[in-house]
Amino acid sequence: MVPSLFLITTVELNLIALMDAVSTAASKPSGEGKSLQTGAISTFLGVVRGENLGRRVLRLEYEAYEPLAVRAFARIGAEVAERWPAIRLGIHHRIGRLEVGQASVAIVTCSPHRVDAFAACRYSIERIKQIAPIWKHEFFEGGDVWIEGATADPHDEEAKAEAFRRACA
Amino acid sequence: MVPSLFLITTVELNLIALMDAVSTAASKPSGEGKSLQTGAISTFLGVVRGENLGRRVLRLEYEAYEPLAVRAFARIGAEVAERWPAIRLGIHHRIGRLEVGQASVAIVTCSPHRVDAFAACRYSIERIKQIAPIWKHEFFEGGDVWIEGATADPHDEEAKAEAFRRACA
Amino acid sequence: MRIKVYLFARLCDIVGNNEIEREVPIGTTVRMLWDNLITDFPGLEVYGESLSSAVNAEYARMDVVLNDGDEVAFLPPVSGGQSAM
Amino acid sequence: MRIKVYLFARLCDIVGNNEIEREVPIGTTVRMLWDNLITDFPGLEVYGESLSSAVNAEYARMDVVLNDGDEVAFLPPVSGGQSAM
Repeated sequence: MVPSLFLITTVELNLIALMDAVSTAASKPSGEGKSLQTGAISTFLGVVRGENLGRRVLRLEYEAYEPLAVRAFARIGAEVAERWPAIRLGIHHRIGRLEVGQASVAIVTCSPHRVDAFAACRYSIERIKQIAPIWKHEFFEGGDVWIEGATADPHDEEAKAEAFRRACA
Repeated sequence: MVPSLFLITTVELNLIALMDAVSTAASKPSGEGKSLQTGAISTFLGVVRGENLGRRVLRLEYEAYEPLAVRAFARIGAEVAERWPAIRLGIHHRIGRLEVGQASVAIVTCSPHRVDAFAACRYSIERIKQIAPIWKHEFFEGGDVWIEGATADPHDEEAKAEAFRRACA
Repeated sequence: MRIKVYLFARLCDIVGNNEIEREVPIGTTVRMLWDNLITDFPGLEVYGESLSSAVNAEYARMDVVLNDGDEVAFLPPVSGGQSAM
Repeated sequence: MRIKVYLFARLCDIVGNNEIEREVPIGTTVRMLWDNLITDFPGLEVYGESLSSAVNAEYARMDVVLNDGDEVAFLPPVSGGQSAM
Protein backbone atom coordinates (compact mmCIF):
# COMPACT_ATOMS: atom_id res chain seq x y z
CA MET A 1 0.00 0.00 0.00
CA VAL A 2 1.32 3.44 -0.91
CA PRO A 3 1.31 5.65 2.20
CA SER A 4 -0.19 9.15 2.27
CA LEU A 5 2.12 12.00 1.37
CA PHE A 6 1.20 13.85 4.55
CA LEU A 7 0.90 11.78 7.68
CA ILE A 8 1.02 11.77 11.47
CA THR A 9 1.84 8.33 12.79
CA THR A 10 2.70 6.58 16.04
CA VAL A 11 4.84 3.93 14.35
CA GLU A 12 8.42 3.99 13.12
CA LEU A 13 8.97 6.22 10.10
CA ASN A 14 9.75 4.45 6.85
CA LEU A 15 11.82 6.76 4.65
CA ILE A 16 11.92 4.37 1.71
CA ALA A 17 8.14 3.98 1.64
CA LEU A 18 7.77 7.76 1.71
CA MET A 19 10.32 8.13 -1.10
CA ASP A 20 8.36 5.62 -3.17
CA ALA A 21 5.11 7.48 -2.51
CA VAL A 22 6.58 10.85 -3.43
CA SER A 23 8.49 9.69 -6.50
CA THR A 24 5.45 7.97 -7.99
CA ALA A 25 3.09 10.83 -7.21
CA ALA A 26 2.26 13.08 -10.11
CA SER A 27 2.97 16.74 -9.46
CA LYS A 28 -0.08 17.72 -11.50
CA PRO A 29 -3.51 16.11 -11.99
CA SER A 30 -2.61 15.60 -15.66
CA GLY A 31 -0.03 13.07 -14.59
CA GLU A 32 2.78 15.45 -15.49
CA GLY A 33 5.79 15.29 -13.23
CA LYS A 34 5.83 11.56 -12.70
CA SER A 35 9.01 9.66 -12.04
CA LEU A 36 10.33 10.09 -15.58
CA GLN A 37 11.09 13.63 -14.49
CA THR A 38 12.80 12.80 -11.21
CA GLY A 39 16.49 13.67 -11.33
CA ALA A 40 17.04 14.54 -7.69
CA ILE A 41 15.63 13.35 -4.39
CA SER A 42 16.43 15.22 -1.21
CA THR A 43 15.40 13.83 2.14
CA PHE A 44 15.59 15.04 5.69
CA LEU A 45 15.25 13.07 8.89
CA GLY A 46 14.97 14.71 12.29
CA VAL A 47 16.38 12.43 14.96
CA VAL A 48 16.07 12.50 18.76
CA ARG A 49 19.41 13.65 20.12
CA GLY A 50 20.83 12.37 23.37
CA GLU A 51 21.71 15.88 24.45
CA ASN A 52 19.94 19.22 24.37
CA LEU A 53 21.15 22.49 25.91
CA GLY A 54 23.65 20.53 27.97
CA ARG A 55 20.96 18.22 29.33
CA ARG A 56 21.18 14.47 28.95
CA VAL A 57 17.96 13.58 27.12
CA LEU A 58 16.29 10.31 28.09
CA ARG A 59 13.38 10.37 25.61
CA LEU A 60 10.90 12.68 23.91
CA GLU A 61 7.15 12.49 23.75
CA TYR A 62 5.56 14.16 20.75
CA GLU A 63 1.94 15.26 20.69
CA ALA A 64 0.04 16.59 17.68
CA TYR A 65 -3.34 18.03 16.83
CA GLU A 66 -3.53 15.45 14.10
CA PRO A 67 -6.16 16.74 11.64
CA LEU A 68 -4.70 20.25 11.73
CA ALA A 69 -1.14 18.92 11.48
CA VAL A 70 -1.97 17.00 8.32
CA ARG A 71 -3.58 20.14 6.91
CA ALA A 72 -0.51 22.16 7.87
CA PHE A 73 1.66 19.70 5.93
CA ALA A 74 -0.65 20.00 2.93
CA ARG A 75 -0.45 23.79 3.24
CA ILE A 76 3.35 23.56 3.16
CA GLY A 77 2.92 21.34 0.09
CA ALA A 78 0.85 24.06 -1.58
CA GLU A 79 3.42 26.73 -0.71
CA VAL A 80 6.17 24.53 -2.16
CA ALA A 81 4.14 23.88 -5.32
CA GLU A 82 3.58 27.60 -5.76
CA ARG A 83 7.30 28.39 -5.53
CA TRP A 84 8.64 25.25 -7.25
CA PRO A 85 5.93 23.87 -9.58
CA ALA A 86 7.90 20.73 -10.53
CA ILE A 87 8.54 19.62 -6.94
CA ARG A 88 6.74 16.75 -5.28
CA LEU A 89 6.77 16.64 -1.49
CA GLY A 90 5.96 14.24 1.32
CA ILE A 91 6.06 14.78 5.10
CA HIS A 92 5.62 12.13 7.77
CA HIS A 93 5.82 13.04 11.45
CA ARG A 94 5.91 10.55 14.25
CA ILE A 95 4.23 11.20 17.61
CA GLY A 96 4.17 9.43 20.95
CA ARG A 97 7.22 8.21 22.84
CA LEU A 98 10.52 8.38 20.95
CA GLU A 99 13.87 7.13 22.16
CA VAL A 100 17.24 8.71 21.44
CA GLY A 101 18.29 7.87 17.88
CA GLN A 102 14.74 7.46 16.58
CA ALA A 103 13.42 9.64 13.77
CA SER A 104 10.65 12.14 14.52
CA VAL A 105 10.13 13.59 11.07
CA ALA A 106 10.83 12.48 7.51
CA ILE A 107 10.67 14.83 4.52
CA VAL A 108 11.14 13.86 0.88
CA THR A 109 11.31 16.12 -2.16
CA CYS A 110 11.55 14.90 -5.75
CA SER A 111 12.53 17.26 -8.53
CA PRO A 112 14.03 17.28 -12.01
CA HIS A 113 16.99 19.28 -10.61
CA ARG A 114 18.93 19.23 -7.38
CA VAL A 115 18.79 22.94 -6.60
CA ASP A 116 15.03 22.89 -6.09
CA ALA A 117 15.01 19.52 -4.33
CA PHE A 118 17.37 20.82 -1.63
CA ALA A 119 15.66 24.19 -1.26
CA ALA A 120 12.14 22.76 -1.02
CA CYS A 121 13.23 20.14 1.52
CA ARG A 122 14.94 22.74 3.67
CA TYR A 123 11.97 25.11 3.34
CA SER A 124 9.62 22.35 4.48
CA ILE A 125 11.44 21.60 7.74
CA GLU A 126 11.54 25.32 8.54
CA ARG A 127 7.80 25.63 7.93
CA ILE A 128 7.01 22.50 9.94
CA LYS A 129 8.75 24.09 12.91
CA GLN A 130 6.78 27.29 12.35
CA ILE A 131 3.22 26.11 11.73
CA ALA A 132 2.72 22.38 12.39
CA PRO A 133 0.68 21.92 15.59
CA ILE A 134 3.10 19.46 17.12
CA TRP A 135 4.73 19.68 20.53
CA LYS A 136 7.54 17.86 22.17
CA HIS A 137 7.91 16.96 25.80
CA GLU A 138 11.53 16.40 26.71
CA PHE A 139 12.38 14.00 29.50
CA PHE A 140 15.94 14.59 30.63
CA GLU A 141 18.10 13.47 33.52
CA GLY A 142 16.57 15.30 36.46
CA GLY A 143 13.30 16.51 35.01
CA ASP A 144 11.06 17.16 32.06
CA VAL A 145 9.94 20.18 30.08
CA TRP A 146 7.61 21.04 27.20
CA ILE A 147 9.69 22.59 24.44
CA GLU A 148 7.90 25.69 23.18
CA GLY A 149 9.02 27.18 19.88
CA ALA A 150 7.09 29.43 17.56
CA THR A 151 3.58 30.84 17.85
CA ALA A 152 1.90 29.06 14.94
CA ASP A 153 0.51 31.50 12.40
CA PRO A 154 0.32 30.24 8.82
CA HIS A 155 -0.56 33.75 7.63
CA ASP A 156 2.61 35.33 9.03
CA GLU A 157 4.32 36.38 5.80
CA GLU A 158 7.47 37.37 7.61
CA ALA A 159 7.92 33.85 8.97
CA LYS A 160 7.34 32.43 5.50
CA ALA A 161 9.91 34.79 4.02
CA GLU A 162 12.38 33.74 6.70
CA ALA A 163 11.83 30.09 5.76
CA PHE A 164 12.53 30.88 2.09
CA ARG A 165 15.63 32.77 3.15
CA ARG A 166 16.94 29.84 5.18
CA ALA A 167 16.24 27.55 2.23
CA CYS A 168 18.47 29.82 0.11
CA ALA A 169 15.55 30.12 -2.29
CA MET B 1 28.21 -5.98 7.20
CA VAL B 2 28.52 -2.21 7.44
CA PRO B 3 29.37 -0.78 4.00
CA SER B 4 32.25 1.62 3.41
CA LEU B 5 31.48 5.30 3.73
CA PHE B 6 33.02 6.00 0.32
CA LEU B 7 32.24 3.50 -2.40
CA ILE B 8 31.98 2.91 -6.15
CA THR B 9 29.65 0.02 -6.89
CA THR B 10 28.01 -1.70 -9.82
CA VAL B 11 24.97 -2.79 -7.81
CA GLU B 12 21.84 -0.94 -6.76
CA LEU B 13 22.45 1.78 -4.18
CA ASN B 14 21.10 1.11 -0.70
CA LEU B 15 20.36 4.43 0.98
CA ILE B 16 19.31 2.87 4.28
CA ALA B 17 22.53 0.87 4.56
CA LEU B 18 24.53 4.02 3.86
CA MET B 19 22.53 5.94 6.48
CA ASP B 20 23.25 3.23 9.01
CA ALA B 21 26.94 3.30 8.17
CA VAL B 22 27.16 7.08 8.46
CA SER B 23 25.06 7.43 11.60
CA THR B 24 27.06 4.81 13.48
CA ALA B 25 30.43 6.14 12.34
CA ALA B 26 32.28 8.26 14.84
CA SER B 27 33.22 11.68 13.56
CA LYS B 28 36.47 11.53 15.51
CA PRO B 29 38.86 8.71 16.40
CA SER B 30 37.98 9.26 20.07
CA GLY B 31 34.50 7.99 19.35
CA GLU B 32 33.07 11.48 19.73
CA GLY B 33 30.22 12.28 17.40
CA LYS B 34 28.53 8.91 17.51
CA SER B 35 24.80 8.54 17.05
CA LEU B 36 23.97 10.11 20.42
CA GLN B 37 24.79 13.39 18.70
CA THR B 38 22.77 12.85 15.53
CA GLY B 39 19.86 15.28 15.35
CA ALA B 40 19.59 15.67 11.60
CA ILE B 41 20.21 13.44 8.62
CA SER B 42 20.20 14.92 5.14
CA THR B 43 20.36 12.66 2.12
CA PHE B 44 20.60 13.21 -1.59
CA LEU B 45 19.91 10.77 -4.39
CA GLY B 46 20.74 11.53 -8.00
CA VAL B 47 18.37 9.69 -10.30
CA VAL B 48 18.54 8.97 -14.04
CA ARG B 49 15.99 11.25 -15.71
CA GLY B 50 14.01 10.21 -18.76
CA GLU B 51 14.74 13.51 -20.45
CA ASN B 52 17.81 15.68 -20.85
CA LEU B 53 18.12 18.83 -22.98
CA GLY B 54 14.94 17.86 -24.78
CA ARG B 55 16.26 14.40 -25.63
CA ARG B 56 14.41 11.28 -24.62
CA VAL B 57 16.98 9.38 -22.52
CA LEU B 58 16.99 5.58 -22.87
CA ARG B 59 19.71 4.76 -20.33
CA LEU B 60 23.03 5.97 -18.94
CA GLU B 61 26.31 4.18 -18.60
CA TYR B 62 28.61 5.46 -15.87
CA GLU B 63 32.34 4.82 -15.86
CA ALA B 64 34.75 5.66 -13.04
CA TYR B 65 38.44 5.58 -12.29
CA GLU B 66 37.57 3.68 -9.16
CA PRO B 67 40.59 4.08 -6.84
CA LEU B 68 40.84 7.80 -7.59
CA ALA B 69 37.07 8.26 -7.26
CA VAL B 70 37.09 6.72 -3.80
CA ARG B 71 39.98 9.01 -2.86
CA ALA B 72 38.09 11.99 -4.28
CA PHE B 73 35.12 11.12 -2.05
CA ALA B 74 37.45 10.86 0.94
CA ARG B 75 38.94 14.23 0.00
CA ILE B 76 35.44 15.73 -0.04
CA GLY B 77 34.94 14.10 3.37
CA ALA B 78 38.07 15.86 4.64
CA GLU B 79 36.91 19.20 3.22
CA VAL B 80 33.54 18.73 4.92
CA ALA B 81 35.18 17.78 8.22
CA GLU B 82 37.35 20.88 8.05
CA ARG B 83 34.38 23.20 7.54
CA TRP B 84 31.86 21.31 9.70
CA PRO B 85 33.76 19.29 12.34
CA ALA B 86 30.65 17.57 13.72
CA ILE B 87 29.44 16.25 10.35
CA ARG B 88 29.70 12.64 9.28
CA LEU B 89 29.47 11.94 5.55
CA GLY B 90 29.02 8.99 3.23
CA ILE B 91 29.05 8.87 -0.58
CA HIS B 92 28.17 5.89 -2.75
CA HIS B 93 28.24 6.16 -6.53
CA ARG B 94 26.95 3.52 -8.87
CA ILE B 95 28.61 2.77 -12.21
CA GLY B 96 27.73 0.61 -15.19
CA ARG B 97 24.40 0.58 -16.98
CA LEU B 98 21.59 2.52 -15.28
CA GLU B 99 17.99 2.70 -16.41
CA VAL B 100 15.70 5.71 -16.10
CA GLY B 101 14.54 6.04 -12.50
CA GLN B 102 17.57 4.33 -11.00
CA ALA B 103 19.84 6.14 -8.55
CA SER B 104 23.39 6.99 -9.60
CA VAL B 105 24.63 8.62 -6.43
CA ALA B 106 23.66 8.55 -2.76
CA ILE B 107 24.96 11.05 -0.22
CA VAL B 108 24.24 11.02 3.52
CA THR B 109 25.22 13.60 6.13
CA CYS B 110 24.61 13.24 9.86
CA SER B 111 24.88 16.22 12.15
CA PRO B 112 23.70 17.49 15.50
CA HIS B 113 21.88 20.31 13.69
CA ARG B 114 19.97 20.58 10.44
CA VAL B 115 21.71 23.66 9.04
CA ASP B 116 25.03 21.87 8.70
CA ALA B 117 23.49 18.59 7.54
CA PHE B 118 21.84 20.33 4.57
CA ALA B 119 24.84 22.48 3.70
CA ALA B 120 27.36 19.62 3.84
CA CYS B 121 25.12 17.37 1.74
CA ARG B 122 24.67 20.06 -0.88
CA TYR B 123 28.38 20.87 -0.84
CA SER B 124 29.22 17.22 -1.40
CA ILE B 125 27.14 16.81 -4.56
CA GLU B 126 28.66 19.99 -5.99
CA ARG B 127 32.18 18.73 -5.27
CA ILE B 128 31.42 15.27 -6.70
CA LYS B 129 30.45 16.94 -9.95
CA GLN B 130 33.66 18.98 -9.87
CA ILE B 131 36.34 16.47 -8.90
CA ALA B 132 35.12 12.86 -8.89
CA PRO B 133 36.62 10.99 -11.90
CA ILE B 134 33.28 9.64 -13.09
CA TRP B 135 31.81 9.98 -16.56
CA LYS B 136 28.41 9.33 -17.97
CA HIS B 137 27.54 8.10 -21.40
CA GLU B 138 24.02 9.07 -22.34
CA PHE B 139 22.07 6.85 -24.73
CA PHE B 140 19.10 8.78 -26.07
CA GLU B 141 16.55 8.26 -28.81
CA GLY B 142 18.63 8.70 -31.96
CA GLY B 143 22.16 8.57 -30.63
CA ASP B 144 24.55 8.62 -27.73
CA VAL B 145 26.97 11.11 -26.23
CA TRP B 146 29.56 11.33 -23.46
CA ILE B 147 28.50 14.08 -21.10
CA GLU B 148 31.52 16.23 -20.28
CA GLY B 149 31.28 18.60 -17.37
CA ALA B 150 34.11 20.13 -15.37
CA THR B 151 37.87 19.75 -15.74
CA ALA B 152 38.69 17.94 -12.51
CA ASP B 153 41.12 19.90 -10.36
CA PRO B 154 40.88 19.31 -6.61
CA HIS B 155 43.25 22.22 -5.99
CA ASP B 156 41.07 24.77 -7.78
CA GLU B 157 40.13 27.00 -4.84
CA GLU B 158 37.66 28.97 -6.92
CA ALA B 159 35.64 25.83 -7.69
CA LYS B 160 35.69 24.91 -4.00
CA ALA B 161 34.47 28.39 -3.06
CA GLU B 162 31.69 28.09 -5.63
CA ALA B 163 30.60 24.79 -4.05
CA PHE B 164 30.48 26.42 -0.61
CA ARG B 165 28.48 29.28 -2.09
CA ARG B 166 25.93 26.92 -3.64
CA ALA B 167 25.66 25.10 -0.33
CA CYS B 168 24.75 28.44 1.28
CA ALA B 169 27.60 27.81 3.70
CA MET C 1 -24.20 26.85 22.50
CA ARG C 2 -22.12 23.83 23.27
CA ILE C 3 -18.42 24.07 22.32
CA LYS C 4 -15.82 21.35 22.52
CA VAL C 5 -12.40 22.63 23.57
CA TYR C 6 -9.12 20.86 22.84
CA LEU C 7 -6.01 21.70 24.82
CA PHE C 8 -2.50 20.65 23.96
CA ALA C 9 0.89 20.25 25.62
CA ARG C 10 1.33 22.62 28.60
CA LEU C 11 -2.24 23.90 28.25
CA CYS C 12 -3.49 20.37 28.78
CA ASP C 13 -1.26 20.03 31.84
CA ILE C 14 -2.63 23.28 33.31
CA VAL C 15 -6.28 22.37 32.71
CA GLY C 16 -5.72 18.73 33.64
CA ASN C 17 -7.62 17.56 30.58
CA ASN C 18 -7.04 17.60 26.85
CA GLU C 19 -10.71 17.94 26.01
CA ILE C 20 -13.46 19.82 27.83
CA GLU C 21 -16.91 21.12 26.96
CA ARG C 22 -18.21 24.64 27.59
CA GLU C 23 -21.65 26.24 27.36
CA VAL C 24 -21.33 29.74 25.86
CA PRO C 25 -23.86 32.36 24.74
CA ILE C 26 -24.52 33.14 21.07
CA GLY C 27 -22.02 35.62 19.70
CA THR C 28 -19.11 34.21 21.68
CA THR C 29 -15.76 34.58 19.93
CA VAL C 30 -12.69 32.40 20.31
CA ARG C 31 -11.12 35.17 22.41
CA MET C 32 -14.16 35.31 24.74
CA LEU C 33 -14.03 31.54 25.16
CA TRP C 34 -10.34 31.79 26.06
CA ASP C 35 -10.96 34.56 28.61
CA ASN C 36 -13.73 32.42 30.05
CA LEU C 37 -11.26 29.54 30.44
CA ILE C 38 -8.70 31.78 32.15
CA THR C 39 -11.26 32.55 34.85
CA ASP C 40 -11.34 28.88 35.77
CA PHE C 41 -7.66 28.16 35.03
CA PRO C 42 -5.60 31.27 35.76
CA GLY C 43 -2.41 29.41 34.84
CA LEU C 44 -3.43 29.73 31.19
CA GLU C 45 -3.13 33.51 31.22
CA VAL C 46 0.60 33.60 30.42
CA TYR C 47 -0.19 32.01 27.06
CA GLY C 48 -2.39 34.93 25.96
CA GLU C 49 0.42 36.50 23.92
CA SER C 50 1.81 33.38 22.27
CA LEU C 51 -1.41 31.46 21.66
CA SER C 52 -2.75 30.13 18.37
CA SER C 53 -6.25 28.82 17.91
CA ALA C 54 -8.15 26.63 15.52
CA VAL C 55 -11.85 26.14 14.86
CA ASN C 56 -12.93 22.79 13.45
CA ALA C 57 -9.33 21.83 12.71
CA GLU C 58 -8.51 24.98 10.73
CA TYR C 59 -6.36 27.80 12.04
CA ALA C 60 -8.67 30.67 13.04
CA ARG C 61 -8.25 34.21 14.37
CA MET C 62 -9.32 34.92 17.94
CA ASP C 63 -12.13 37.22 16.75
CA VAL C 64 -13.99 34.45 14.91
CA VAL C 65 -17.56 34.07 16.18
CA LEU C 66 -18.39 30.53 17.21
CA ASN C 67 -21.30 28.33 16.19
CA ASP C 68 -23.01 25.64 18.21
CA GLY C 69 -21.09 22.38 18.06
CA ASP C 70 -17.80 24.00 17.02
CA GLU C 71 -14.56 22.38 18.08
CA VAL C 72 -12.02 24.92 19.29
CA ALA C 73 -8.36 24.10 19.83
CA PHE C 74 -5.92 26.24 21.79
CA LEU C 75 -2.32 25.78 20.75
CA PRO C 76 0.76 26.82 22.70
CA PRO C 77 3.90 27.64 20.67
CA VAL C 78 4.73 24.66 18.49
CA SER C 79 7.92 22.62 18.36
CA GLY C 80 7.53 19.94 15.73
CA GLY C 81 10.25 18.69 13.46
CA GLN C 82 13.63 17.57 14.67
CA SER C 83 14.83 17.26 18.21
CA ALA C 84 16.80 20.49 18.42
CA MET C 85 17.25 23.81 16.65
CA MET D 1 60.78 3.15 -18.50
CA ARG D 2 57.57 1.26 -18.83
CA ILE D 3 54.40 3.30 -18.07
CA LYS D 4 50.84 2.01 -17.91
CA VAL D 5 48.33 4.48 -19.32
CA TYR D 6 44.62 4.49 -18.44
CA LEU D 7 42.14 6.27 -20.67
CA PHE D 8 38.56 7.05 -19.79
CA ALA D 9 35.28 7.91 -21.49
CA ARG D 10 35.84 9.69 -24.85
CA LEU D 11 39.61 9.29 -24.56
CA CYS D 12 39.13 5.54 -24.43
CA ASP D 13 36.87 5.73 -27.51
CA ILE D 14 39.49 7.72 -29.42
CA VAL D 15 42.38 5.41 -28.54
CA GLY D 16 40.24 2.29 -28.86
CA ASN D 17 41.52 0.94 -25.57
CA ASN D 18 41.16 1.87 -21.92
CA GLU D 19 44.64 0.69 -20.99
CA ILE D 20 47.86 0.81 -22.99
CA GLU D 21 51.57 0.58 -22.20
CA ARG D 22 54.29 2.97 -23.36
CA GLU D 23 58.06 2.89 -23.27
CA VAL D 24 59.40 6.35 -22.41
CA PRO D 25 62.88 7.72 -21.61
CA ILE D 26 63.95 8.74 -18.11
CA GLY D 27 62.85 12.28 -17.29
CA THR D 28 59.56 12.00 -19.13
CA THR D 29 56.78 14.12 -17.61
CA VAL D 30 53.05 13.51 -17.76
CA ARG D 31 52.81 16.29 -20.34
CA MET D 32 55.49 14.66 -22.53
CA LEU D 33 53.69 11.33 -22.31
CA TRP D 34 50.47 13.03 -23.39
CA ASP D 35 52.18 14.77 -26.34
CA ASN D 36 53.63 11.41 -27.28
CA LEU D 37 50.13 9.89 -27.29
CA ILE D 38 48.76 12.71 -29.47
CA THR D 39 51.31 11.79 -32.14
CA ASP D 40 49.69 8.36 -32.41
CA PHE D 41 46.11 9.49 -31.73
CA PRO D 42 45.61 13.04 -33.08
CA GLY D 43 41.95 12.95 -31.98
CA LEU D 44 43.15 13.41 -28.40
CA GLU D 45 44.55 16.86 -29.09
CA VAL D 46 41.27 18.74 -28.46
CA TYR D 47 41.41 17.55 -24.84
CA GLY D 48 44.71 19.32 -24.16
CA GLU D 49 42.98 22.30 -22.56
CA SER D 50 40.44 20.45 -20.45
CA LEU D 51 42.47 17.45 -19.39
CA SER D 52 43.21 16.24 -15.87
CA SER D 53 45.78 13.62 -15.05
CA ALA D 54 46.60 11.25 -12.23
CA VAL D 55 49.71 9.29 -11.36
CA ASN D 56 49.25 6.10 -9.35
CA ALA D 57 45.62 7.00 -8.63
CA GLU D 58 46.37 10.46 -7.23
CA TYR D 59 45.65 13.68 -9.07
CA ALA D 60 48.94 15.01 -10.45
CA ARG D 61 50.10 18.07 -12.36
CA MET D 62 51.23 17.63 -15.97
CA ASP D 63 54.82 18.60 -15.05
CA VAL D 64 55.31 15.66 -12.71
CA VAL D 65 58.29 13.50 -13.75
CA LEU D 66 57.43 9.84 -14.13
CA ASN D 67 59.10 6.79 -12.64
CA ASP D 68 59.36 3.33 -14.09
CA GLY D 69 56.18 1.34 -13.50
CA ASP D 70 53.99 4.41 -12.87
CA GLU D 71 50.34 4.24 -13.78
CA VAL D 72 49.16 7.39 -15.50
CA ALA D 73 45.49 8.20 -16.05
CA PHE D 74 44.21 10.83 -18.47
CA LEU D 75 40.81 12.19 -17.49
CA PRO D 76 38.44 14.14 -19.73
CA PRO D 77 36.06 16.60 -17.99
CA VAL D 78 34.08 14.71 -15.36
CA SER D 79 30.32 14.35 -15.04
CA GLY D 80 29.57 12.26 -11.99
CA GLY D 81 26.67 12.77 -9.65
CA GLN D 82 23.09 13.10 -10.78
CA SER D 83 21.73 12.74 -14.28
CA ALA D 84 21.41 16.43 -15.12
CA MET D 85 22.51 19.86 -13.94
